Amino acid sequence: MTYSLNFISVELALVLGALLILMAAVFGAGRKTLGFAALATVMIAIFRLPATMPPGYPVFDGMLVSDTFGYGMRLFILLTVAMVVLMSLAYAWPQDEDMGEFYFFILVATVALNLAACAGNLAMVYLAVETLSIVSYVLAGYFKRDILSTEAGVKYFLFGALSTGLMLYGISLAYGLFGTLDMSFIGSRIAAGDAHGPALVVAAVLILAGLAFKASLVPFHMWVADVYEGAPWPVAAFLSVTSKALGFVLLARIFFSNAVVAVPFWSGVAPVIAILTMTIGNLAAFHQNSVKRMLAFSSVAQAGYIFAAMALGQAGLSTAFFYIAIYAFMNMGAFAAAAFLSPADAQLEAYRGLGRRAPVMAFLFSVFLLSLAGLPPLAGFMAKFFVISAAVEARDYILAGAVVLNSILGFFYYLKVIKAMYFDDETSVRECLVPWLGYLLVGGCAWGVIFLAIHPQAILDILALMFV
Amino acid sequence: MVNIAHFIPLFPFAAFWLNIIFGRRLGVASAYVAVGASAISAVLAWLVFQGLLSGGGSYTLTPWLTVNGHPITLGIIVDSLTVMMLLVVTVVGTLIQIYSIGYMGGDPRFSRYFAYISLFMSSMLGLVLVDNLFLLYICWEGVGLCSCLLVAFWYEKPAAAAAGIKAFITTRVGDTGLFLGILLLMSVGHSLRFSDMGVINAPEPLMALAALLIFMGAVGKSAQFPLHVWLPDAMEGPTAVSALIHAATMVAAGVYLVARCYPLFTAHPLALQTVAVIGAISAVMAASIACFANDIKKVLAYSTISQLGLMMLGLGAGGYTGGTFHLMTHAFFKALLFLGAGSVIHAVHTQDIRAMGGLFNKMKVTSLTFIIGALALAGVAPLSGFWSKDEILTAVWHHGNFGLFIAAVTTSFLTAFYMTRLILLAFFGEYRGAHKAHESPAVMTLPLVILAFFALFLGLIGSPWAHHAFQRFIAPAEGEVALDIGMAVASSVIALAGILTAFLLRGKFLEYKPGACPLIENKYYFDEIYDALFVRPFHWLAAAVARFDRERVDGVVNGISRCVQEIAQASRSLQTGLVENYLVAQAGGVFVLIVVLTLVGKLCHIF
Amino acid sequence: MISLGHFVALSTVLFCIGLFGVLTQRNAIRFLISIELILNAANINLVAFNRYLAPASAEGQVVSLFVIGVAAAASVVGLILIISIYRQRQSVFLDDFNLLKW
Amino acid sequence: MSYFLTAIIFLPLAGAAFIALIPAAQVRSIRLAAVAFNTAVLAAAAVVALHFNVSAGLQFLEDRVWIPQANIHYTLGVDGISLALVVLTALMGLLAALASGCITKRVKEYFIVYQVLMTGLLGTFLALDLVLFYIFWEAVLIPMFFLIGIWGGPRREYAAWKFFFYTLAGSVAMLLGILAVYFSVVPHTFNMIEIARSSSMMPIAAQMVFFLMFFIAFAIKVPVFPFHTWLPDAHVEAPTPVSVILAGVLLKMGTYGLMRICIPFFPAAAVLFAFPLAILGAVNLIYGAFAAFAQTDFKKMIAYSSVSHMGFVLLGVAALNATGFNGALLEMFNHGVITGAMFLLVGVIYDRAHTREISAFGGLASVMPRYAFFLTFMSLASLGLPGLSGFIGEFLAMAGAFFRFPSIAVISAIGLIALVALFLVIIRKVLWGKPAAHAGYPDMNAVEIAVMLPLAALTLAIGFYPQMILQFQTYAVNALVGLL
Amino acid sequence: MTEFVFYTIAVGLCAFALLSVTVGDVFHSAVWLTFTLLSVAGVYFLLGAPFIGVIQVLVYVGGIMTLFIFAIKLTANIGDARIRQFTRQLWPGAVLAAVLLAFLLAVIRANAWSARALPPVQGPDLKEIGTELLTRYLLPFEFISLLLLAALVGAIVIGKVKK
Repeated sequence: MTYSLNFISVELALVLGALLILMAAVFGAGRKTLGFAALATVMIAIFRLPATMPPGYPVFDGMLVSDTFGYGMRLFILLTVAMVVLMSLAYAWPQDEDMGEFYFFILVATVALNLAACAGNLAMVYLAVETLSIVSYVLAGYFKRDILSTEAGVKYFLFGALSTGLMLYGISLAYGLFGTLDMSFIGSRIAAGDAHGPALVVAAVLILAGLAFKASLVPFHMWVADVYEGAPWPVAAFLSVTSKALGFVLLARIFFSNAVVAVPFWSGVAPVIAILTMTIGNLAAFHQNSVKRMLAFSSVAQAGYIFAAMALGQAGLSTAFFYIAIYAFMNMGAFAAAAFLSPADAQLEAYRGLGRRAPVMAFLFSVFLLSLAGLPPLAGFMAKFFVISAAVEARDYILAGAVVLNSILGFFYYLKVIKAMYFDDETSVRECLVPWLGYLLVGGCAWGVIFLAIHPQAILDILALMFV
Repeated sequence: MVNIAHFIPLFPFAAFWLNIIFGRRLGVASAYVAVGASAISAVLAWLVFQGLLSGGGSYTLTPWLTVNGHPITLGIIVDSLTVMMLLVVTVVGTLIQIYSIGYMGGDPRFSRYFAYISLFMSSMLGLVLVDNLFLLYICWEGVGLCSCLLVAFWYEKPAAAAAGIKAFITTRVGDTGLFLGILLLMSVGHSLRFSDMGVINAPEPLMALAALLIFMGAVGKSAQFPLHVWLPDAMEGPTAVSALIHAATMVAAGVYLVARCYPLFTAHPLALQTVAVIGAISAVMAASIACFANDIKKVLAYSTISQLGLMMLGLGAGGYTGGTFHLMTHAFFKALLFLGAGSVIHAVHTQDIRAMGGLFNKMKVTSLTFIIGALALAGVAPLSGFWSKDEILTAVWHHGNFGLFIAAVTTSFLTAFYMTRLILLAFFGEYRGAHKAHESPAVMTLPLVILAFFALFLGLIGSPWAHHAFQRFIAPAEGEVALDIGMAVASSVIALAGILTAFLLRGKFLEYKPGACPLIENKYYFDEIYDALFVRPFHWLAAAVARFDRERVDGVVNGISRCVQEIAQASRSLQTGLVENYLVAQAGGVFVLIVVLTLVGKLCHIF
Repeated sequence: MISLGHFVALSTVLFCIGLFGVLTQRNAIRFLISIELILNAANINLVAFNRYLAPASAEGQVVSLFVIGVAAAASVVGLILIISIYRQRQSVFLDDFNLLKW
Repeated sequence: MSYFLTAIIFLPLAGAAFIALIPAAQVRSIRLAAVAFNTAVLAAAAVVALHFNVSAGLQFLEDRVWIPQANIHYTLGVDGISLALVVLTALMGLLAALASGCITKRVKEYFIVYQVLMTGLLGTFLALDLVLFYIFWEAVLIPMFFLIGIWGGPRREYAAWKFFFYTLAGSVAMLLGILAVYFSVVPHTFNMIEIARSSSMMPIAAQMVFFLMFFIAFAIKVPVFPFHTWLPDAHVEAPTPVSVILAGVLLKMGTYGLMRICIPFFPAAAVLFAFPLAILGAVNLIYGAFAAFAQTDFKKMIAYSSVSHMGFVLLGVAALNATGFNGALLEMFNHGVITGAMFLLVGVIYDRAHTREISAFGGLASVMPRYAFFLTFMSLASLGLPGLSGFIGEFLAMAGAFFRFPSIAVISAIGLIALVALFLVIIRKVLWGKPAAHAGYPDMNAVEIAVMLPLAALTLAIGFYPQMILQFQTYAVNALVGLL
Repeated sequence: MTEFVFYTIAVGLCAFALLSVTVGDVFHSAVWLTFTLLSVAGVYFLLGAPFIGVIQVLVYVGGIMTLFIFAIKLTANIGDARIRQFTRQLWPGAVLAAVLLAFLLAVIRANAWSARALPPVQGPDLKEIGTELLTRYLLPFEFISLLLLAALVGAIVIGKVKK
């Protein structure tokens, strides 16, 4: 039992922090102190993380799984959440929102994320995903007086409710098929080959619906652009990086983990979904004149590339999560830089001539955009290179060709922003001042993008441990 | 003493760079630099001549380039032909440069002129010295370049600029033939060195083709039948240039090339026959046009084409010595004629012989020297022209092809005719010009006198009195040569007949109405034919290609980008913003997945 | 004799009615009502499977308890969002939420 | 394990960082810094050339493991093929930096982007690992995009977009090719030398497919006939120093790729594709010359003429024999020098007349004698006048092509004549004729002459003594022919 | 006997569900939903899970339905039936749901479930639920409190009207 407590000490720290922040907010703590408190909570959680080693023991008798994959993912989630907190600290909030609740929601979401990442039981998966969703609906609609934000919240709720509803029904069917909700047991049963039938297909697809919604894969990606555009920048960043990563973690755990042999006929459909996701993501981003909406579609396209790696089956998993790690840096950096450059107006015209007005931030923003597009000297290229080489190795030339062609499409709209910043001359002379925290975050992400290009070893070794 | 030969072209080359870099500062002195350089070259040529007599020979300097296994070495060939050409080029060149000091007196780009002349001298001398075809080609193009630059020297005149370009492009067409010939020889594995031209180690037709291609280069450079159109237009340049390049040296390079590769041609009778035929055609055609030309320089230009045709005919008919001998003598008296014409133009400021007349008593020296040159050209007995032309006629006669002999005879007749016509119109009768004609300064008349001396006596070295010294010198292997008395008499008779007919018809020359004989007058419409066949289609094709490039190829590229944009626009409208559409899409997606997966499952009978 | 199939069929019918409701309702609150139907269908499934397939453990029923709890939470957040957008737009119809598009 | 090549590659990047520190106002010190760094690169390249052992293959090798998981190595090396191009890049880089006087807007950003471009170019020629090669290949794109896009002429954005996506489409095909080759060579490796060594094992069908994949990327860069439309736009719109680099070096990346990757990796396919390649070369030659003839924009004429010059290089490569390769390599170097000089001259006249319409010039010879000398000199070198370097390259390429495909060589002789006509027309339209009334332009100043002199000297020197460059190539060329 | 009870409840359940979805007035729809929930509770009792039935009635009908009524009353003017209640996607949605239903039913009939009879052994009773809740499902049990708190705070944040 002590090991289980040790295991969830990370989450306990987060919950404790969240509650304290809520209290502090009630007693009128300033926005900055609340932010730093949240940051401190996350740091503490990270320090608690090593205590959860060594892996392998059952936690809460099967409810959570303690393995290196889970450990790695929890570290990833905590780091990205730290980035989101940093971003919200540095972000110029339009109205003086009640920040205490904001950080409370972020921390609750983190707890949900961590539990989902190590979930061993489908019920636990459902609960965690549902909590995350509910908190995300509130976060998406956080600017109460801004009609766009409320509409984003409602749309996210409507879409999310249906998806989690479908997932729950899928889980109930799975319970029917296997008599238990314990994922490892289900995995061994599927691996043994019994219970294969249309019912399994229906259960699998319905569960996929819930997860694909989180990971914004094609049939379930419609909400992405509207919600990201309406939601505040830090929430959009959070959704595009952390919750999307969770979607892929759960996809990996349920559909691709080593216990559960990938559902045999899955390899036919997954590449199609991946290709559709990237192509529709890229094409939709072509003519966007709102940078935020463009970044939303670009995150859908990136999800397509990640899922392309996953679609290659067991071998592609480590490549997919390598891509996710680099994607986190790139995307967080891009969202943060875009937020700092023009917090109020996300239209492309607002970014004209920024190359001269805010040279450093504009340069960093260009670095992120080029890395997202896959320009060689940056980490984005390294990630894409691994995905394409995995595809070519698996003789899946169509997928490799699709990834390659989509990266060309990608260059188009990423370059459109860079062109606006550097080629066109500015329309408004609004000076854009960014607190030092912002430069810390964006600089950190840029360092990540550049260092990981030169020395991707750092991540590859960790991944080797995670996917032993 | 022979291996100082490779210094000969270096002096004019140094003079070129001096004049180019310090041209403006040198001013008039640049002429002395040029003349000095070519004088030194003349002396060195004479030393090499002595060295050759005392038994010198070719030598090689450094390996220069290896192509396809063939080492192309920088070698110098010193034999009778080279020395003869060296002497001709340096002597005539120096004299013409001295003449040019006077002729180009007030020109603003005086030093630039002498720079180009020096460059021409160095490349011409280089052409004559190098021992393999490849390096010859390099000097060949250098010579072509200088002729283009000098023809277009007064580039303010659009006609001069066009003529310069026409000259360079037409010769370049011929040079491309030479270029392909070199490539063919190399591909066949044949060495490019002149010394082993005779070695035949390749199939018969290929070698004949190579010979023809090389001859094509000669045709281009020596303005022979198909590629002769550029020479008359090249008269736009200063007359001294025409004298040096378009009479004495450059145009002779073609003949030199054929002479140099003679073993290759003799090995293939077909090639030799074409040389003779082309020579004959250009000789007769040019001579006929000359009879109707009214511009003094045009007449001399066509006469040059005709005489070169004659030389080619001589070579083609097996008369190696005849051809080379006529080459040497022609260089001198044609240079004399051009310089004479130059001083006449300098005096009366017009080139139209109908506007001249009666200059004999106004310009004594020029007229006298001019008449000597004309007589030499016509082939009147004691002068140099007679001996060399006679050689050719005998060679053609012995060759046996009757048609060629008729061509040679008619050419000699016509030559005599149009030269006398020229003299009668230009120097006799009353002066029809506006300007007051006066004799040219000494610096111009002195070279005329010297050249007249050569025109008078140079022929003798090939005559029996000097027991054919020249023939034995030029072709020692050819054995004893006897003067054919009959042919000598016949050629004199032809020459005199030509002069007589011109003398009789002198009355009609002036009132001759143009248009009486349109074919010849318009130079057989070659210019118009070439313009229609090559120039205009070239422009049209260029415009067509540019339009194709702009519309078609670019069209495809812009098309692709436009259709990608349209697809993007279409896919963008999928995002209607209405939640209900999204929900139906999602539910539809789930349903489709279920159906597809079950079907796939069924098909792969997994369950 | 009532077999497991009957219950699962019942739950499926309820699920499809819920799905139909979700796809066709124009009113956000009616949308929520349909979501409740889907959740209840899942609950029936869970309890039925537990009863028929794994009577020994009460896993199914426990999970259905959780589902009821979660449904409550979801409805609360859903309704408050709908009310807040109603305050701004005076309408709860789905096709009026179309400011965010293209 | 010398670090020399890495120093050469990343010296310009250091320069970029250094310039970034200089405040934007001090334009003079920025220019000086740029010139200084480029001179250092040229000096380093010269040292490499001096220490280059003529009779040995790859030298100055550097091989460090970069990413073990993906088996990517950081391998650098220089041999006969790439040496001349590296020296050319360094030289043109310096001269273009010197000629960047005409850039007055945002000078600091210009030189930073310029140095990054130089790093990309040097890297491409020195990399021996396929992935490293690809990274440097693509790294060149963005700087060029900026250079054309910001400092270009009126239609700069269209030209920049077109250039970027044209090259990107090609290089993306190459990426697939690289990976396909990696997985088809046993043991899997990206190292070009090992792949070349074990290239004969690949089945002929695979070789042909991979050859085409690589060929598309290089054909766009060369440019080969159907893919060339980006060149005139990019040249016309790029500022003078950028179009010098574009013509001088960027076009060589394509042909260098052909000789470094396409031929040695897929010899059997190369033999099969030799004839179509030769046809493309001839088409390039003739098409370029004719298209150039009809242009009215001076710079566009030069751009199309470089399309036709690259036709020679293609002919040389298609010949698949020692002469052809020697000719191709020499022609690449000469074309870089000569066309670079031509663009500088166009820039000189553009700075004065602010127009590139060739009809606006005329009779400049009397107004600007020095300019006339250099323009005539370079035009003659371009049309392949023997005695200048242009001829030697063209001769060897044509000779090589003649030995293998005599019919195509004869057809492309038309191109030779067309080129002569083109450049003579250029000389006539720009220099000869009566000077226009307003043409009181000042003659070339000291800097412009200082930039032109080395190029003219080089052209003359190679023309008279080609062994100077050929000696470096013979070993590598023979090795290449040995593989076929 | 139990068949009769099952069928009545099943038919009632489906009828109420259909009514709640199709009826015009929102308030009526909420009322029919209440009846549907009650019949679901009946099903639970039938399945021998009385505790779940009671919780269903308490939480669902008692708690959630009151919420719905409040929400409906707050958004007052949308009650009248004249306003079109169905989206333009009516037919596609209907067809999709029907086809899916047919497909799922076919799947169920093909599956082993249809033949499963009631196992003789006694179903899980309250004691079992309690042990399960506090042993295996302890973590979700604790976690759901956090979920409810988050929902609460969220509702307050979104709902409160700034003065």
